[in-house]
Amino acid sequence: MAHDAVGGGEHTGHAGMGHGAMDMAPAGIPLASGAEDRDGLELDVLHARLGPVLAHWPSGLVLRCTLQGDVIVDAEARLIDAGPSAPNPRISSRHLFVARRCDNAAGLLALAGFDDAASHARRVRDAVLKAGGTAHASRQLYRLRRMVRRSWLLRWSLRRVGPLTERDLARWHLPEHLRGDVRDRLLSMLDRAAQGLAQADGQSTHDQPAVLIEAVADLVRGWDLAAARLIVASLDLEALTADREVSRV
Amino acid sequence: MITHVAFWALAVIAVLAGAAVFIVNSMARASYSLAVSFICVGLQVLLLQQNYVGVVTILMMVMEMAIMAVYMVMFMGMNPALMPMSMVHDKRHALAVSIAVFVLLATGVLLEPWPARRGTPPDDVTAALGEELMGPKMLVMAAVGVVMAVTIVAGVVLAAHRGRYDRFGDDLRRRPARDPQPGGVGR
Amino acid sequence: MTLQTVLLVAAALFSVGLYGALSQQVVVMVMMGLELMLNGLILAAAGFWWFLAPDPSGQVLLLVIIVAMTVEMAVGFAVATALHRVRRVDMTDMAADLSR
Amino acid sequence: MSDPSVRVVAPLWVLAAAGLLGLLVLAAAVLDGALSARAAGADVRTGLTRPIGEVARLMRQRRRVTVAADTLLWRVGGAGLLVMAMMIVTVVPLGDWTLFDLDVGVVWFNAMDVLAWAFVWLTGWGANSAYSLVGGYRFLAHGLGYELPLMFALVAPAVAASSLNVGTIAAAQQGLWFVVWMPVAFLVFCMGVLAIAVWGPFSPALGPDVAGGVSVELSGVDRLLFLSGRYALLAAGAAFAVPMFLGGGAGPLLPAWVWVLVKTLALLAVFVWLRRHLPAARPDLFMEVGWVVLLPAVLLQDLLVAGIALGRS
Repeated sequence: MAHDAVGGGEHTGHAGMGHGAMDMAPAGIPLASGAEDRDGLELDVLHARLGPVLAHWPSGLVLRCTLQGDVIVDAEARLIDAGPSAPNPRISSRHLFVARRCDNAAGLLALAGFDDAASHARRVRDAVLKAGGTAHASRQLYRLRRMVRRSWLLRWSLRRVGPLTERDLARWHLPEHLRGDVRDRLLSMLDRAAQGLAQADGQSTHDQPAVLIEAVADLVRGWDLAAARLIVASLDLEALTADREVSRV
Repeated sequence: MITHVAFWALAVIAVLAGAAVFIVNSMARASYSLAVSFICVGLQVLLLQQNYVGVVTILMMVMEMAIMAVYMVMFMGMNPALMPMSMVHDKRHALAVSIAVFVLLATGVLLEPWPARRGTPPDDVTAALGEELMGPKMLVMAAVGVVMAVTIVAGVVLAAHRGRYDRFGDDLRRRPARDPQPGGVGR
Repeated sequence: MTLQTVLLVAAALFSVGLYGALSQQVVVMVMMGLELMLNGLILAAAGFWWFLAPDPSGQVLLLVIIVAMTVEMAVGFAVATALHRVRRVDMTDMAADLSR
Repeated sequence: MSDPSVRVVAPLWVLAAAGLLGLLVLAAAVLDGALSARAAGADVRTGLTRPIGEVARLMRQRRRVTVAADTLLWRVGGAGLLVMAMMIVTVVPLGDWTLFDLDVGVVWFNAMDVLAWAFVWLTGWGANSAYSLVGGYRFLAHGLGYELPLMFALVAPAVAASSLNVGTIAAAQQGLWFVVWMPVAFLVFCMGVLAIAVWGPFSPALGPDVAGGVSVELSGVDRLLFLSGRYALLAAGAAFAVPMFLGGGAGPLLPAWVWVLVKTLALLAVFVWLRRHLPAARPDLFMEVGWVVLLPAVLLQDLLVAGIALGRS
């Protein structure tokens, strides 16, 4: 659907960037130059960077985007300072797993503008991280899941955004739970948090399979900024554990 | 007295803002100075007791100029508006013609023996306008409606990029439609 | 505020608009000039109405002018978009050159 | 020309109206702070005092400067929302008193709410920052979706009262409030108010996904003006809904002006509460809804109202 704009976009990215226009720079900022866009209007091309520090954004991820209007025609992903985070001995990995899911869900909900649910998710996360809050936390999580599932406005706003089919998953080696659109992924995020919470302490939570950062860049191409932010947030990334060598930007 | 002062102040601002449209070198400033000019004229029309028309002028023109600014930014590409460069042709001729027109109009205005006022304004100007439009001048209203509808259709046809065959496929059966960005109703 | 002064202001607005419409090259700027001319017309019509014949039917003329402006804008934007899409030009001269 | 039930007060009362609007703004900000604090599980009292602390902080903050900003337009846009709200309030009768008894008050409201297009976009444009410009365009995209339904929603009460004067419309609701038999128009009107205040579902122009959108580079007094302008627009919109749909000053026991204030506060509280409760309506989705769903719905409502008005006369 949205990816048909991608075909040409992959190559036009940086190559065509403002050669003739470089000498014209009001206030030291070179003028943008135009390029083909998906609507055939030859809009100006803008280069902007998302991350590494941005609210509700996987920290350390940097997306260098080529924008036309607010549509991302090309993107290139990098990681900075990636490395395994030091494990916190006081919190079990299971609780960390659940907290991470809740945190990601809170970010996604905040990006979708659903502030109440986002605050709620943050409270669940805090309850999980505080040792002993498990019964309380699972009650809260249950309520959060019901709230998210029932909001028809949220369904309307997130459906059909960033759909991933079985084939897409295979192509980018993505884990199974990312299938569907952003809303499906949000629900599966919360479901996995609930599963993690229901497990006994001894059971090890299966390791989060890494998401290739090239996949992140590919997935946001052709979408507008708002949808792209939702898509990135819905990928449920672990902090700084994407499967790539460290590179500096 | 206050009316006179207000009228003159508005007149000066309206003309200066109108001239600024072609002087300032920023797209946003150009379109919004035109908006200011329109707002001043709308307020002057209010002073001339035609409340409905005056307020509608402000309403329409602010909206139009908001859109206008978008089009300016979109279509002026390598723009003269950020770079000070002259984008005019026949500047001198245009100036001469417009000054001549102004002199001609002004002489006409000043020399013409305007007739005395006939009739008095109705009590409720707006209601009178409405009754006029829905009564004796119904034809105007009907024509305006049709023209507006035609304009909407013509505008969309002229500006649209993708037709229904692009959206629904050659047999018009593809559901949901193939759009670069899905819409909110899910057609 | 007399009829003469109102009409003088209207004439000034009209002339400034005429200058813009004649001298500007970019389609959107030409439209701005036209709008300014119509702006002058609105003021003139309002002045005529108030000072000469304040009966209801005169106001209809004003409404028609406003409608004309909106239609002009809408069609103008559509034409500018179509021109831009088809020919990649936004200047009146270029559009004329290419049509030949 | 004007309704005898409404008296025009001396121009100096503008100050009182501005003060009242300021109080409503403060009430709305405090309520929002309290709701936010409650949702975050914090002490509600911290939320109550937060708006005041925020005002103090912004008053002292130094202005941020961006490269090649269009300062004039930026400042105009930032302060404009507050002016708009003030202009709307002038035509709202408070019980028997009004500041400006304009015979086309409804169109006046419409003309003022359209100014939001200009001011929000200008604020986004002036800062010369990519994120704020994206925010500005998002607002215009919303505008294309909500403005026409809003216009036609305003038509319904005017048709029912056969007047464009706000006082007359309020007086025409003796017995039955318009909200009862034109609920669609009322809901669409409320949506329009949320939209001009860039509030709740219509806040993608200020969205966290573009780092605050239009307001990203605003700081200090400019930010204060912009934010309080949003609250003021919410309050002014709620105040305007009272004579349009909620019977104006009608109500038992209390004097008319108290009823107007009570109704305004109630509607304002609902607006504020909605912000946290509803997800954002992204402009690309909302535009289609505005044209395909809301516009026909409001037109049907207008048709219905016109039919009833014709039958009653």
